[in-house]
Parts: sequence; structure tokens; C-alpha cells
Amino acid sequence: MSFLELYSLLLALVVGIVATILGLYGFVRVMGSARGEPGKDVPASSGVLSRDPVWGRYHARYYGYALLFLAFDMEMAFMYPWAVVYKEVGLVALYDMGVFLAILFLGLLYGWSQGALRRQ
Amino acid sequence: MTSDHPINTTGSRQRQTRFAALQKWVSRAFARDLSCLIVPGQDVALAHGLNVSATGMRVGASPRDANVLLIVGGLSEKMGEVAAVLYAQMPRPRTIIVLGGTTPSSLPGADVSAGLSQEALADAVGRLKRALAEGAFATSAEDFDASVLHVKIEYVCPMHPEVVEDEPGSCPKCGMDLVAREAGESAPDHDHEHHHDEHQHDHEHQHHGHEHEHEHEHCHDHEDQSHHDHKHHSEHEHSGHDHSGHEHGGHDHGGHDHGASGFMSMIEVTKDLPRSADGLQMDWLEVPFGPVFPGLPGGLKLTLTLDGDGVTEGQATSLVGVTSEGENIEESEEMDAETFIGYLSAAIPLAPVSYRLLVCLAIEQAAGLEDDSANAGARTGALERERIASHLGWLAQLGRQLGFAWLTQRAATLQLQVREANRDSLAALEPALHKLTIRLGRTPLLKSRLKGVGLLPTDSFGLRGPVARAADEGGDAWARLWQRLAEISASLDLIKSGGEPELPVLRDVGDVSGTGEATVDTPRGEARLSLKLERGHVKSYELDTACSQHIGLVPKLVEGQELGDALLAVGSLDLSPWEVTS
Amino acid sequence: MYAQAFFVAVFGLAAIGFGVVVFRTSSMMRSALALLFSMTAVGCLFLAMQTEFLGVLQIMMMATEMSIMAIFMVMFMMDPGGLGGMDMSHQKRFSIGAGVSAAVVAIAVALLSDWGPAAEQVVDAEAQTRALGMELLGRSMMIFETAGITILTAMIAATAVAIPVQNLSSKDDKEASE
Amino acid sequence: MTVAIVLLALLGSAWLLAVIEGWMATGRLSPAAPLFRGLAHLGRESIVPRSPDRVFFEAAPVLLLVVAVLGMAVLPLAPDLIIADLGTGALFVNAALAYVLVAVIMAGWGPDGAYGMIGGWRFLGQLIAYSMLIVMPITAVAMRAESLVNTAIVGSQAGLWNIVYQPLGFVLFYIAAMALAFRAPFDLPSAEGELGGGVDAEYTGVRLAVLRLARLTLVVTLASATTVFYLGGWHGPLLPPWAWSLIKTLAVAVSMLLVGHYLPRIREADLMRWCWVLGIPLALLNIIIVGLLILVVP
Repeated sequence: MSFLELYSLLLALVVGIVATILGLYGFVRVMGSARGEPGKDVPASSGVLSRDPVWGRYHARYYGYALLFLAFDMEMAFMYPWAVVYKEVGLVALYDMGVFLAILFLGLLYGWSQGALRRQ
Repeated sequence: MTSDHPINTTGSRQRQTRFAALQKWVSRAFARDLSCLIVPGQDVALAHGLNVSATGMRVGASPRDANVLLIVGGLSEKMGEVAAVLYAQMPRPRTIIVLGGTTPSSLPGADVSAGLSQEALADAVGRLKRALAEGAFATSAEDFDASVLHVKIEYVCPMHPEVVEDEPGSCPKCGMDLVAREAGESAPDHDHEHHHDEHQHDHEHQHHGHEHEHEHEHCHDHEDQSHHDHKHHSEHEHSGHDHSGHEHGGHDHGGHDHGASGFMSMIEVTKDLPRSADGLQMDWLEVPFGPVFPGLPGGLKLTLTLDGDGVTEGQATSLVGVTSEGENIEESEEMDAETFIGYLSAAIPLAPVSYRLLVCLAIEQAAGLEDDSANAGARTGALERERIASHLGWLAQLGRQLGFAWLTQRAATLQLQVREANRDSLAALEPALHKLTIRLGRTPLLKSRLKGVGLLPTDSFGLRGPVARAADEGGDAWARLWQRLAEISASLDLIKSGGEPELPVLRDVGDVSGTGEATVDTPRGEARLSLKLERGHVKSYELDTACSQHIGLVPKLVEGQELGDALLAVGSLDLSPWEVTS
Repeated sequence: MYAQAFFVAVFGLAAIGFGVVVFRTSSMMRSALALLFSMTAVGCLFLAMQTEFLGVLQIMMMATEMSIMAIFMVMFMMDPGGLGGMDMSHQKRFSIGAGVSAAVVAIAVALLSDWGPAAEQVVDAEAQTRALGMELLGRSMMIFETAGITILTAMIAATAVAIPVQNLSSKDDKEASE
Repeated sequence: MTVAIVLLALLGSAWLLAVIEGWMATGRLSPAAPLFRGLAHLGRESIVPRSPDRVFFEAAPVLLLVVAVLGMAVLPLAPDLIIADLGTGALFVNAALAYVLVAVIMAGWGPDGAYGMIGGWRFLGQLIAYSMLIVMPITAVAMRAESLVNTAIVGSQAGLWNIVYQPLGFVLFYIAAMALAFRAPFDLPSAEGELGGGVDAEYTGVRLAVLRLARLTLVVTLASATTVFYLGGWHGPLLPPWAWSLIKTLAVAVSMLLVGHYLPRIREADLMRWCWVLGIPLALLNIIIVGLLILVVP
């Protein structure tokens, strides 16, 4: 199978799953829909009816990690092609990636020393 | 005993004609897949000796995940309202089982009601299954409604909080569309609001960076707004904005074009807000945890103000507390000694034996009876047995909070066995309890989860019981765990050397008068009761419990903690909301 | 061939469509995730053009990076849920002008460049990845290492800007006591 | 045909996991219970919270199921029993599973409830912790196989499974996979005791059925990935290849479920700190060790 056919197969799989689920929803709907009753549609919060919206500015305490993570994630773009040819290229590849990872590790150490690796 | 109503559960389906065969199968599936939400809580069900999972029901975490509302014992009015909210949020078909009480007026009639025992529960579940398999798709069901579910809709301007209209429209000040908001009676209790002001006050002291103007705004705002408006901080943002922002076109995102230079400045907009430890200002959110929450004892309502997943302030209230004082009781009801014992021990389902003993001792002292050495062993035995059961109940609760399913199951099984065990069977259980302790010591992650969490401030006072005894050993959740485990084995030793545990029975006191005072070291700490007896009737009493003291520690314990740590800190106190006197 | 062109068009339009949603919604979350799915569509576009490694990498990295962007938007933008229906755009005339001129330039470049003859045969994905690896370790090694330095700079800059200067010793004490 | 077999295997494994889950919760091994539960979910009301982000709320369970199945689609059960043997299969698994995060955030944000929203953002933090521990060990696997093709990765383990060749990588990947599946002890986003169900909390009826199926499928997919990357995939004596794949996958999946039963939930702060301060250096060390092994041992 050519690769384009594989991609179409995966796409068909996605469409198939979504269609199955929608079919299931439709079937359930034919059997009857939810009754609209007071209080039912308020998000459950352990017996207290709290209707106030919660969509506010959320304080994520891990933003120090998040910033370092962005950089590490970027590095993966290079890691995979490197890994595939590593055995073929040999020692040069190890040096090369060694330097690259050492540079990244330096960044990690800097972040650590500055207190980025903790709950803010 | 039997159901007075047809299964009122159901009726989410209008079309009965189609798919009748499938509906039959689905109805059978309903009967095979019962998931219950226990009101007031799983801890109470266990303390009553109910083994819910033995009946084949799962225990749901939230009303969404449940189809049986299992009410254990009588409910206070507040808890009745809570039950109504939970019931309203359950997806149909939904059912109600009431064990050993009457159905709260806020709920529709129970589908099945039965006594408060394991056999009755099993029988009730059996009946419920049959009813569900037959009548799950009945069309006769009516919409459920309760006063607690109703709110008034009002329309406010997002920019001008003072603009509140009854009908939709646009703001007279800026022309923006008004946003619908529900004003009114959502929270069932009003107690905490007084504290709330104090807390905000505290808060202002911590943040010296605030300008004076801000403080003024804050108070003003708070009075103006509905007390239930939990997002007061964000409102605040707007009012602060309103105050200074009109000159700066950049602040107004009301749909105007700001021109090329009008960047909005977050620094400007948020400068008056309270800051977190890292100097960022976010919207704070007031979130209720409890009264019916898997991670906390049933009936305890913990309200946390969250800044992200960090707690900035919080406090606990009890919806089921016992009254601490009784004056001139006999005017309203006849309260002879036995009735009073029954009343108090029923009011505290998590430690009924301890309070029974407490009342017995107090009345006997009031009657001037000497200490009874013949019964002392039996009474101590019963008290210590309850201590073991109660600590096991706490371990099960800890397991629920930590998602530590093995601990929950093991501790709950042991608690059910210990509850009414005699001396020999307790001795037989000793290896199992010992093994549980060893196992907990070896569980990875447990120490890192508990160590350093719920650290009590050094100047804490009013500590009692295991919490006080663990305060010397580090004063954190880890120390409390080991304190309770140590108490379990100490209690076992006491029972082995003492007498056969027997439920304390009041000795014959006759129609005496007098005052008496007694102290009992309940599983959660010393409880004191002083009462006045008049011709054999309890005229007045005053009760002082450990949990009333401990609940005051909550604000300090949760402040500045991560959400999970804060809940764990509260859980580690082993607060019994029933023993919080009001 | 036509099917390929069809899917290139579909994913291209999807990318633009999600891109439009980014600016047409007042909810920061919708905006951020619309950008995410726009990027995903670009990744699918790469797949349709048979550059598998690039496509899958795009699909993978954008999911996490855009989600992190979402949390920063929720942290720092007013009313991230879009409940007030506020218009969060500003400098409209300037940005419309910049957008239109950038689009014109991009289209002009696309139309006017000499793209050479269309590739008849594409090497399979495995060979592509391998070729990319050889390129990284050969001719483009300096680019590769420079990228490392760039990432390091970004890490240091981000940390220095975002992490508040605190009394580290007191924090350490706190951690030690835990 | 292949598609049908793989999907059936997936459904069957999810069913088995549901049975085991039920056994852990109630102590009873009831093979019919998951089926009844699913059927009952179809009959129940599926409540949509008022004024939520309806798109997010509806999309989340569907997206979760789709990505779990897509991840499985590129993992081989036998040399020719694989839906799509992509040239970048190992990377594709990563890419598909990255959308678990998107689905969870959507599920958390959608209903406009505090518990769910906190759960969703908690999972983002969790991803930041575990993600590198998925990606870096896979790199080491690809180094040995000299390929990102999943069948080639299994092929490279014919003589010696990767669990022996790079045990450090296996441990890191296994832990990270559990965190990705957000099951106990990593169930921070859907914690019952802390968030009353968190991101799962607002789903009822048929939507809950889809969500639960998706979460179980996710565990199977991750177990299958562990099998392919570390446990030698279909390799094994006597039994046919697909049987070995299935046995290993189910064993890993069940072990993931069981581990959570005996452990308390991890602290969010601990998880992030350990992953970054300990996990990432160990993952880099793993890459270097594997790199040296490849050069030294021919």
C-alpha cells in the first residue's frame, strides 16, 4: 500500500469512528431526550448549587516548567531523525547530539537554579 | 416499608411505542447497574455498619455518576436541601432509597424505604431492582422541582456592576448588551458570610501593596453585590477599572475601536488586585467541597477560595452539627435520661458509643453515684472498640481521598468487622490490623504524599485527641496517620486486658436532681458534657467537643496550600461534622 | 493525483477556516484551540503532500505547544471564557493592512517563484526521515547546533523574564522541611 | 479485514479491562457487568450543562476515542496485522496521544464547572511532567531499530527485547504511559477524592459511555505501545504472533490498572519535580547508555 493510501485509511478510520458515535447519539435521541428540569444542568459541585461561571483567569502554578518544556519539545524535532541514522553515522552522531543535549541541559540547570522547577 | 409510589424515577422517555424490545433490555440493564450516592456520606454508612458494595451497588463519586440516592438516617433541613440539589443533578432514571428515616420534604417520595441495617438495605436494593426492571420507562413521571433549585435571573452589565436590570437589554451607561446572571438563593447556608468579611480583611493586611482606594472599593463592592456572587474578585477588577479607567481609552474593550496606540495594559488594570506569592493576580474562585463529597466526611462543607489550584483562603462549616447547649428542654419536649442518651448518640453517628458513655457518666455523676468498677472494664472495652472502628473509618476516608482503593476496601472491611466484635474476635483481628499497619508503612508514595501536609502552626491551641498527640511527632498528616495506627494497637491491648466490650447502659438513677460533668476521650479527642438533672429529666446541658475546636484550625491549614494538600490537611484532622457544636 | 490535490485543498481551507475562528471568537480558549486545529490542518496538509515526518511532527508539537499557549492566554487575558462578549481586538486598521499586505506578498511569492518541475515520485517516509538525519549530521550540522544555542537563549530569557526573583534560601528551607 | 480484527481486539481488550476494573471495585468478577453498564448508559439521560462551551463538551469524548484508536492503528499485532504501518509510526503514536491532552482540556473547560476546569489544567501540568519521558525513551528505541517504523522496531528486538537492552527506558516509559492514561496513581485530573470526578464529572448517559470506552481504549493503546517498544511485540515461542502481542498487551494493561489500586495518588508538585529533576536526566542518561551500547556491541 502506498503511503497516501495509508493516510486515507487513517482518515477513513477517523470518519468511521465519528460517524459511529454520531449514529449512537442519534439512536439514543430517538429513544428520548433529557428532560429540562431546574438545577439539572448546573455543573455538579457536591450538593451546592453553584451557578457562577468559573471561566476566569486561572493561575497555573507550573508556568516555570511550561516555559522550559516548550524548549525541550522543540528539541524533539531534531532527536528523531538523529536517532534513525545514529547507528549508521556512529561516533560523530554521538558527539553531535552530546553537544546539543549538553546545551539544552545547561538551560535546564539554569532554570533549576533560578527556581523555575517548582510550583510558583 | 414498601414503596408508596410507582417508580418515579424515570420518565425521561416519552415515546414508549418504539423500540419496546430494546427498552426492555435497557430496563434490565438499569437494574443490573446501580450506582448510589450516599447522603450524608460513605463514612456515615460505614459507621452504621452498612456494606453498600456487598449489595452489588457501586458507590458513585458525584450525582452525575449515580442513579440511586441512598439516604442514611434522618437528615437535617439543610442536608435535605443538599439532597434535593443532588437528586436534581442525577440523570434519569433515578431512584431514592431511604434507610431509617423519613424522606426529606424537599424530595419526592422514596422509591423504597427500609430500616437501617444491612439486611434491610439488601432487601431494599432487591425491591428497587425489580421495580426498575419493570417500570423504568414509565411515562407518568413528573418534573422534579424544589424551592432550593430556583433562582431569579437578573441582567448585569459586564463593565458596570451597579447596572442590574430585570430584563435583557443594553447598558444605559455604555450600551453593551447586558449579561444574564442568576441572583439568589443558591448556597444553603449563610453562616460563613460573616467570616468572609474577616477573611478579606486579613487578606488586606497581608498585601501591603494595596492602595487605600482599593480597600474602600472592596468593602463597597462587597456590600453592593449579592453575597452569592462568588467571583467578587473579578467584579472588583471591573470596578477598579471603572474608577480609574475612563481617561485611558485603552482599558475599554467595550467594542470600541481603540485606535492605533491603544494597547490595553494588564498592569494598569490589575494593579489593585490582591497578589499571589509569585506576584501574579488572577481571578479567584470560591468553590464548595462538600457537604457530599467523596474526599471529605459527609455533612462537612469546605469552602475554598481558589487561585488556580492553590487555596488562598478556606473554611469549614458543618451542616449536621449537634446543638451545644440545651436550656429549659422540657418545655418543648420530654427529655428523660434515656431519651437524652438516645438523642445524643443518634445525633453523632460516627461515635455513638462514646457519647452514650459520656451522657451516662454525666448523669450518674449528677445522681451522685460512685464510679462503678464492675462496669468500667466493659465500658472501656466498648469505647476502645469504637476508637478502633472510628480510626479504621478514617483510614477508609483517607483512602477515598487519595484514590487509594486498596486501603479504602481493607479499612472498610475491618471497620465492619470490628464494629460489633467481642473480645475474642477482636483478638482474632489483631494480626489483620497489624498487617494493615505494616502494609501502610511500606506503601510507596504514601509518605511523600502525607509528610509535611497539614502542618499545624506552632501556636495552635485547643488541640485534642490524636491531633494533639501527633502534634509533638511532627504535627503533619503523616504523624497523624501513625498516631491513629498506634492508637489502634494500644486500644486492642486495652481491650485484651480489660473486659468484654458492652454498650454502656445507664444505671438506675431514679428521679434525682443535681448537676454532673463528665469527660470522655472520644476517638477524635476529649468531649466534655455538663448537665443539670431535675427529677430524672435533663433540664439543660452543655457540650464541648474536640471537633468544634479543630474546625477552627481549617483556615490556617489550607491557606496557601495546593488544592490536594489542602483537602488532605482537612481530612487528616478527622473532623466529624456531627460533633461540631453550633 | 486529483484526490491528493483535493485533500490538499480541503486541509488548506480547514487551516484557513480555523484561522478565521481564532479572530472571530471572544473566548480565549476557543481562540487558542482553533489555532491548534489550524496548525493540525497544516500538518495534515503536509501529510497529503507526502512529507510525512514534517506533517506528523507538526501535528504532534502543535498539540502541546498550543495548549501551553492556551493556559498562558487564560492566565493573562481578561475574561478568557468570552462571557462578557468583549471585543479583544485592537489596532484594527493597522492589523488589517498588515495582514492584507502580507497575504499579497505571500501569494505573489507563491505565484512568481520558479518551483521547478513537479516531483513525479516521492521517496517513502522512512527514507525521508533518514535523509533528514543525514542532513542534520552532515551539511547542516552548524544550523543544528545553532538551533541548540537559540533554544538555550530562549530558555534563559524565558526563565529570567518570567520567574520572580525570590529569596531562594528561604524557599529551600521550606522545601527541606517538607 | 485487518481493520476489523484490530478494532475487535481493541474492543475485546477494553471489555476485559472493564471487567477487571469492576472486580477491583466490587470484588466480583462479572463478565456481563460492562455490557449492562454500557446498555444502561444508552438509556440514561445525557445531560448537557447549561451555557457551556458546547463544541468542547461534545468534542472531548469523541476526540479522546479517535486518538486512542488512531494510536492503536499504527501499532502491529503481528508482522502483517497492522492497520497502517507508517514510515514514522513511533512518532505518529506520540502525535496521536498528544491530543489526549487537548481532549482533556476541552472536557474540563467545556462544562464551565470548577472541578472540571481545575482537572483540565492539572492535566496540562501532568503532560509537562510526563511528556519528555514518553518522547525520550522512544528516541532510544528508534536508535536501536534505526527506524521509526513500528514493525521494524519489533523486528530489532528479535534477539533481545528492549526491556533487557534498555531497562531504564522501559521504567520511565511505563510510568509516563500511566500518567498519560491518567489512571491512579496519576489520576489528578479526574480525582474523585479531590475533584469529585474532575474532567469526567459532567458526562452522563451515552456521552459517558463514549468517554469510558475511550479511556479504556487509551490504556490498551498505551499497553500495546509498551509491548511494541519494549516487550518484543509479537516475538515469543510456540504461540502465533498475534497471540503473543495480545497476551503481552493485556498483561501490561492489567498491570497498569492493578498498580493504581495499591498506591495513593501522587502529589502534583512531586510529580512535576521528580519528572524534571530525576526523570529527564535519567532519560538522557538512557539515550547515552543506549548510544554507547550500540557503538560498543556490534
